[in-house]
Amino acid sequence: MDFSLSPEQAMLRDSVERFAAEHGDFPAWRRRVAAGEAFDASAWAQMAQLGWLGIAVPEAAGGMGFGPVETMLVAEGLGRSLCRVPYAGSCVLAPALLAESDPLLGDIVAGTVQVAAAVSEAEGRYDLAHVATSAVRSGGGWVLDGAKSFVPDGATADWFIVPARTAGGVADTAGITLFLVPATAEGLQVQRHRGPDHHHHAKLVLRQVEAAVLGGVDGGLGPLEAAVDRAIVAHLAEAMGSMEALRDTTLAYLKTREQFGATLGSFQALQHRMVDMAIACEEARSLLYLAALQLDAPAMARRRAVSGAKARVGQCAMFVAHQAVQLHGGVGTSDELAVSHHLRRLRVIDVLYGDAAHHLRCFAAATDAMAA
Amino acid sequence: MDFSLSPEQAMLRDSVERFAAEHGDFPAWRRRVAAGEAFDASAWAQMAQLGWLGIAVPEAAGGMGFGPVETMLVAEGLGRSLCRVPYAGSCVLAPALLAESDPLLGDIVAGTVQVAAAVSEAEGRYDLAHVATSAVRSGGGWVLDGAKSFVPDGATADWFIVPARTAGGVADTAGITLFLVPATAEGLQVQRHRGPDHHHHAKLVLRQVEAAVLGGVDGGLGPLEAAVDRAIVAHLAEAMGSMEALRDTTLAYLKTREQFGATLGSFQALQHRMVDMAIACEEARSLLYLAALQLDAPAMARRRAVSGAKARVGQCAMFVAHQAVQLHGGVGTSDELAVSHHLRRLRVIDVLYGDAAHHLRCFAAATDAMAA
Amino acid sequence: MNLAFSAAEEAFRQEVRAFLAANVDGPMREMVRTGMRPEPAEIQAWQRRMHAQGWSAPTWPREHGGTGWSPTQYFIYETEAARAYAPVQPHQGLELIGPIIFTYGSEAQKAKYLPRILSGEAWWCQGYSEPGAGSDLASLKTRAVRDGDHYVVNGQKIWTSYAQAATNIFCLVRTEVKPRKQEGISLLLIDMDTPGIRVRPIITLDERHHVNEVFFDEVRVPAENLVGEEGRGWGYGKVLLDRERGISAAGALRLAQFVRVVKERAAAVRDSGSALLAQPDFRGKLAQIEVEMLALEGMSLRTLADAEAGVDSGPRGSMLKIRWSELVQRITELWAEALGTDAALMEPYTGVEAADEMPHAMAAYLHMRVTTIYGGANEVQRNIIAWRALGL
Amino acid sequence: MNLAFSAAEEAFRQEVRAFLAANVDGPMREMVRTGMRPEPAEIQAWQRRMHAQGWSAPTWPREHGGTGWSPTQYFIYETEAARAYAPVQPHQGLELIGPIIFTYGSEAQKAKYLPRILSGEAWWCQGYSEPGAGSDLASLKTRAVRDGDHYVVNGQKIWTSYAQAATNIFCLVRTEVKPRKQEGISLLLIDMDTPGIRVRPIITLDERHHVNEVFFDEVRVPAENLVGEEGRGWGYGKVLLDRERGISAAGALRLAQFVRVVKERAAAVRDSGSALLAQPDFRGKLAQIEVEMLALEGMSLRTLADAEAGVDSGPRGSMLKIRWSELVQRITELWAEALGTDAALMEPYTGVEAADEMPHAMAAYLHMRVTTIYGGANEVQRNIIAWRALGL
Repeated sequence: MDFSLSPEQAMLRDSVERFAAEHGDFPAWRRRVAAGEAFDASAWAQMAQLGWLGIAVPEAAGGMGFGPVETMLVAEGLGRSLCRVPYAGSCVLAPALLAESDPLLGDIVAGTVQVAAAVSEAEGRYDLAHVATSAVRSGGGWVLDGAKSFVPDGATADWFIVPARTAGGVADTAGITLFLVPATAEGLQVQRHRGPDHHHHAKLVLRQVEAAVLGGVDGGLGPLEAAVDRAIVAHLAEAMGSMEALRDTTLAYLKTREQFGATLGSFQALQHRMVDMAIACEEARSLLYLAALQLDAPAMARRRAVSGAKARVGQCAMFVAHQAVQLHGGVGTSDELAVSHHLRRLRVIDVLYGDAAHHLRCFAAATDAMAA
Repeated sequence: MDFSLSPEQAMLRDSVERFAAEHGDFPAWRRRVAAGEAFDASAWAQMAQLGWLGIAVPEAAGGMGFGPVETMLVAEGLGRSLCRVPYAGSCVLAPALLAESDPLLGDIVAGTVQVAAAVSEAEGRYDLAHVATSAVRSGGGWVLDGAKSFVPDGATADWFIVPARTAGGVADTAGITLFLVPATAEGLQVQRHRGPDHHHHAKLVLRQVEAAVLGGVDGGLGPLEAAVDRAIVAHLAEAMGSMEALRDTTLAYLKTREQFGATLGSFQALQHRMVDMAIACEEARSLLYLAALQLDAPAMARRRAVSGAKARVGQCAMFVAHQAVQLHGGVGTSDELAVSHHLRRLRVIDVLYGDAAHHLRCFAAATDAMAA
Repeated sequence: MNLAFSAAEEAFRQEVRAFLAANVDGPMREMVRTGMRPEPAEIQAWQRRMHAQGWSAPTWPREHGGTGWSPTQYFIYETEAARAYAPVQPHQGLELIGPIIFTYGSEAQKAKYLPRILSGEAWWCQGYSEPGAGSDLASLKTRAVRDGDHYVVNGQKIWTSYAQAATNIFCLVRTEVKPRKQEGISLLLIDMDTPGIRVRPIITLDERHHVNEVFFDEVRVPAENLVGEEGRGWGYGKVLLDRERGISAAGALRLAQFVRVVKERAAAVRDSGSALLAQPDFRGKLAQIEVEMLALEGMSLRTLADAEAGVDSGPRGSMLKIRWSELVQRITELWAEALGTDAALMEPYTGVEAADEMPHAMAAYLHMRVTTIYGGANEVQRNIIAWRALGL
Repeated sequence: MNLAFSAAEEAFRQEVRAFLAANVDGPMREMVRTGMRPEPAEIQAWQRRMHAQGWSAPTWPREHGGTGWSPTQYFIYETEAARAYAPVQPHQGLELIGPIIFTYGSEAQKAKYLPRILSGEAWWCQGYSEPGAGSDLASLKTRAVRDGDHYVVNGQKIWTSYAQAATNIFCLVRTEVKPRKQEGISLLLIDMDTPGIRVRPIITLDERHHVNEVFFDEVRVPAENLVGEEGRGWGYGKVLLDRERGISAAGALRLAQFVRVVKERAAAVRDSGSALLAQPDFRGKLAQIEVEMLALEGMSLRTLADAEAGVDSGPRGSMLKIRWSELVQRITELWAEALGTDAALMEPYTGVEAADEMPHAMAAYLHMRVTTIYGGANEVQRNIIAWRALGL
């Protein structure tokens, strides 16, 4: 049992901290957003240069072949600096599904191609097994029909990973196959939206879209769940960075801001609130570690750790974000401080791949399954 | 719309306050409990003398013929002074079901007879319609078989009101008939228990018990629900008195008790907690009024008001009780202060006729039914 | 004790209902129903309709042009307005500065300002908050120096709602520096087109422009625009306290409209093929909020009844503010939760339009974060209750 | 980073498991499983078994008769003990006074007291709290005046756990009045059979007698029973702080046993004919607690790992205390909730016996109210974190 970083990991952490400090310049961030830039392209390019886009990609495919801990370290820095890049989807989720020989991996590592996962449908809400989008054999290939309700960072994606039903009923766990669809595919409509987090997301409508199978036919759900869990942990690490930024900013504000002739931090009720924010960060970090370190555990143990973390880190994050705004007062609601933007990003992360209510149910089911 | 008391009600309130002050002597209360007294007999006798046991009994039957407001005023005083009497069951619930001509009413008003309601069964938990106890015609009468899981203040009851199934399936709303069973009935086993509130409750086992019908055959659920709702409101009024006693005691303690060279009440975190206790009392009182004033409203409106109050007053009461103990510190956990006994009584009231979870579901169902 | 309305009150309810049915038009109804807050121009248009009906000022006495309604009538109006998705009236003129003017203002001020508040022509904004003060309002620094028959104002206000649309601003300014910071503060009425006033927008969490910074640079204000006496401006706000209770009580009633929209949404949203609203845990969360709203409604009714009876309702005004703001946050959180990832689609820029409610739920959730901060942060409200009502 | 245990650690786990299987007998297991807290005699009996195994002091270094286990070994032991429903060990001797004696005590004190703590023969109680002091421990008033080779002690202690069964008490007493109240305090070891000591029981919420008042009336204590230097007693408690973190971390693991009993109960309880545990809202409440317990477990593991690595884990000790106490309250509340009205049957006096768990759930719920008060009330813990860790 060991929660310490290896020397290499510690170096990576330091490097991420420098990166976050550099790209965390908030006025510059606001200028990029105001200019309508769909993601932080210069940060993305630098991440590619540093090799971070390939952290979760096998060495044989041009990546660094690292594990969840390194992924977590990078994602924390992204959260801390509010960096708007499609890291979890393109560099964590997609590489977990692509074959080592897939040439896309090289483009992902180079940052020249973005891959997004279109894993949810309106009728299924957050249930990955609820797949109504159909895939029918046509000639030597497949043709997809259906719609996907939310694709994180999907607006700038070059490729989509699309689960479709090749057998069974609409909510069956078997009979789901994963497909790779280029954004330019005939019959594919990409509806682009800006989120409250200033990430650019998408919805998909597929009408007779030709697509190539990714992995095996009918058995796509298991690999998809494993890949999504890796993306979830990356997003939780991002949330962690964001939460700690809020915690630190708020603490500094309490120490300097004066009201009624005293610093805000001298008021006991606010002190205790600040303490609860600090505890929430400790809880979240503990769950993040447990989840990251169990990504390679058997499915039920992984499910319990990841869903537990997704539910509770989300609750802790929203508590920290809400209290950060509250303790900043009016200025916390202004878009001129990073505080409000951290809240907005955390609120989006909270629903990515399932909200707290959904994951609490998954956690309970996994807990009961493991006890049985 | 009027929340003020009539002059007669104001007189009753003053009279109740004097009664509560007199019977609220806590060392004497502890001596009675230590002596094993099953209820506060002298208070009961005085209530009979004052006519309060007949407040909800029609004048024609020897009572005062008053309504829910007067009942509430008396019950608040009982709560404030932790008075251990079977008021809600014997003097509120039972009279709502007994015919005006029933001679039992006179005995209830005189305080010579106690009637308790045995309305719940283990399999049904808090669902009044879940009645497995059977009633079968035998000769000119009826014979009951079954078990009842909790009879508030049942240990000292002379009579029990027992719903039994005369038609339909175990959870059907129709086919329930109410019966009157004397405590001395052949085949009736009264299992007596002391509760954490030092009230003496009971469970019943009925084996071939002969009993008389109370009201009409098969249609007992409606009247039972209406009668139970009256008892619930009386218990909520009792809870209200108890909560306000805790609020006042705790506030006084914060003002006098010193720690770290200052009164406890000078610490902002404790001030805010105390404020939240005061708000909880305001919320509870508002819901209590809404419920009391809708006891004669149509069934769904009554259901919504009573279940809403039962759920939320319970939550407010437990919050106030827990915080009263917390703010008193160690001494709040000792049985030498009334604080701990108020908590224990409130905890019992919280489950009487259904806990917060149960009534929240009832409230939601009534809300939806009224909107439909 | 009873919850019944008199026959006259029931007749009044019918009158209100008929007026609202005839005057709340479709677009306005949809805007309110979906949680969009109307812009000043829309609220002013509504105020003109209320004015035409003779209902410009439901909380003012008749002598100043108000309806002279009883608290119960006001309660009935607000209940029906919430049910009909009617917009609110211009709050700052009607509830914040109007009553101060008719209580402390000169006859000339009353004649000049009140009619335009009633008709909806004037839009007032409030110059109280300053960057360095926060909830500690009295530590304000904006100075007004007497120069002949003018005051010369220099300084800065912040969180000024709709200053960009306002015709007038009422400002607390420091006319003298005194040891007790509440002294030496004066209340000035300032036309927004006076030279030297500059408005800078602040965009808030919900991506909307409703608050501003207002800068005063050598702004010359006629001395006749001073309300009451110089240096006594701090005390004039007290007249609002008693009124405020009744108003926040009625405001609580508007919460019900969020519950309705959450239910509509959650009935339409599918989770694994069935309605989200049918899930026991979602319905349970909603029921918990509804039952707390019922308590708030009860607190409001008691407060209105107290107002009707002329009885002091103690700290219940602060309690209503605390509970209302906590609940409006929870209900809008649940609204956004019901919409799921759809709530995260703030602004469509290609393809088909987003469904109507999409940005509104998220915007409402984000906007409502400010309710526990404004009007005296909830922490300050708790201090006030602790000090004034509990004697701590 | 990893969650794996070494082969040696896994072997140790097997050894612990085998010992527990052989030594936790049925009645003891049932008592712990149903949430009854064992009495001192039962804990002493368990301590004798641990002693026989050579495991009397899992947290002590070898040189003083401890096991010298690593934090991870201690964690493994506690995990297995919780799983096997083993009782706890005598806390006050082993964790509170033992380490002070072996750190600051004289050789004579070590020789006299430590062996009897290890064997379980001695039962210690703690004389710190006083009626007027509460969480402000240092304002204690019990006086000890030197008289030849004795101290004469007069005063009163309160909340003294199991003083009725104790052979010894360690007391903070005032030997000198100084301007700083933390100075002039000394630590005395006192035999409970010394004349002048009187124990008065306090019955608590759960109707049990585990705490007391202890009165000292001219109690003569040999001067050799002074620990360390006179007037420096306040500082000796610091040695416990670092130890405490690891211990409270391990204590968090015992929470799992309440979850197991709640699940057993809720699976057996019927609600309208089906299992309570199958209701989404009940299961949801339980899952919420379980996930927060998982977070607590993670915090504990990190704290143990820090202890293993000799790294300071900052305020996490106080955080663990806060979260553990909040969670143990919620889980025992849910236990009582699951039992419904059966939990309200505290003591049967006619008819058949109550089911086993009946009084235990209610007693556990009531007893656990004290966990947010004792060991430094949670409000004080939050003050400590704010001051020490956050610099507020």
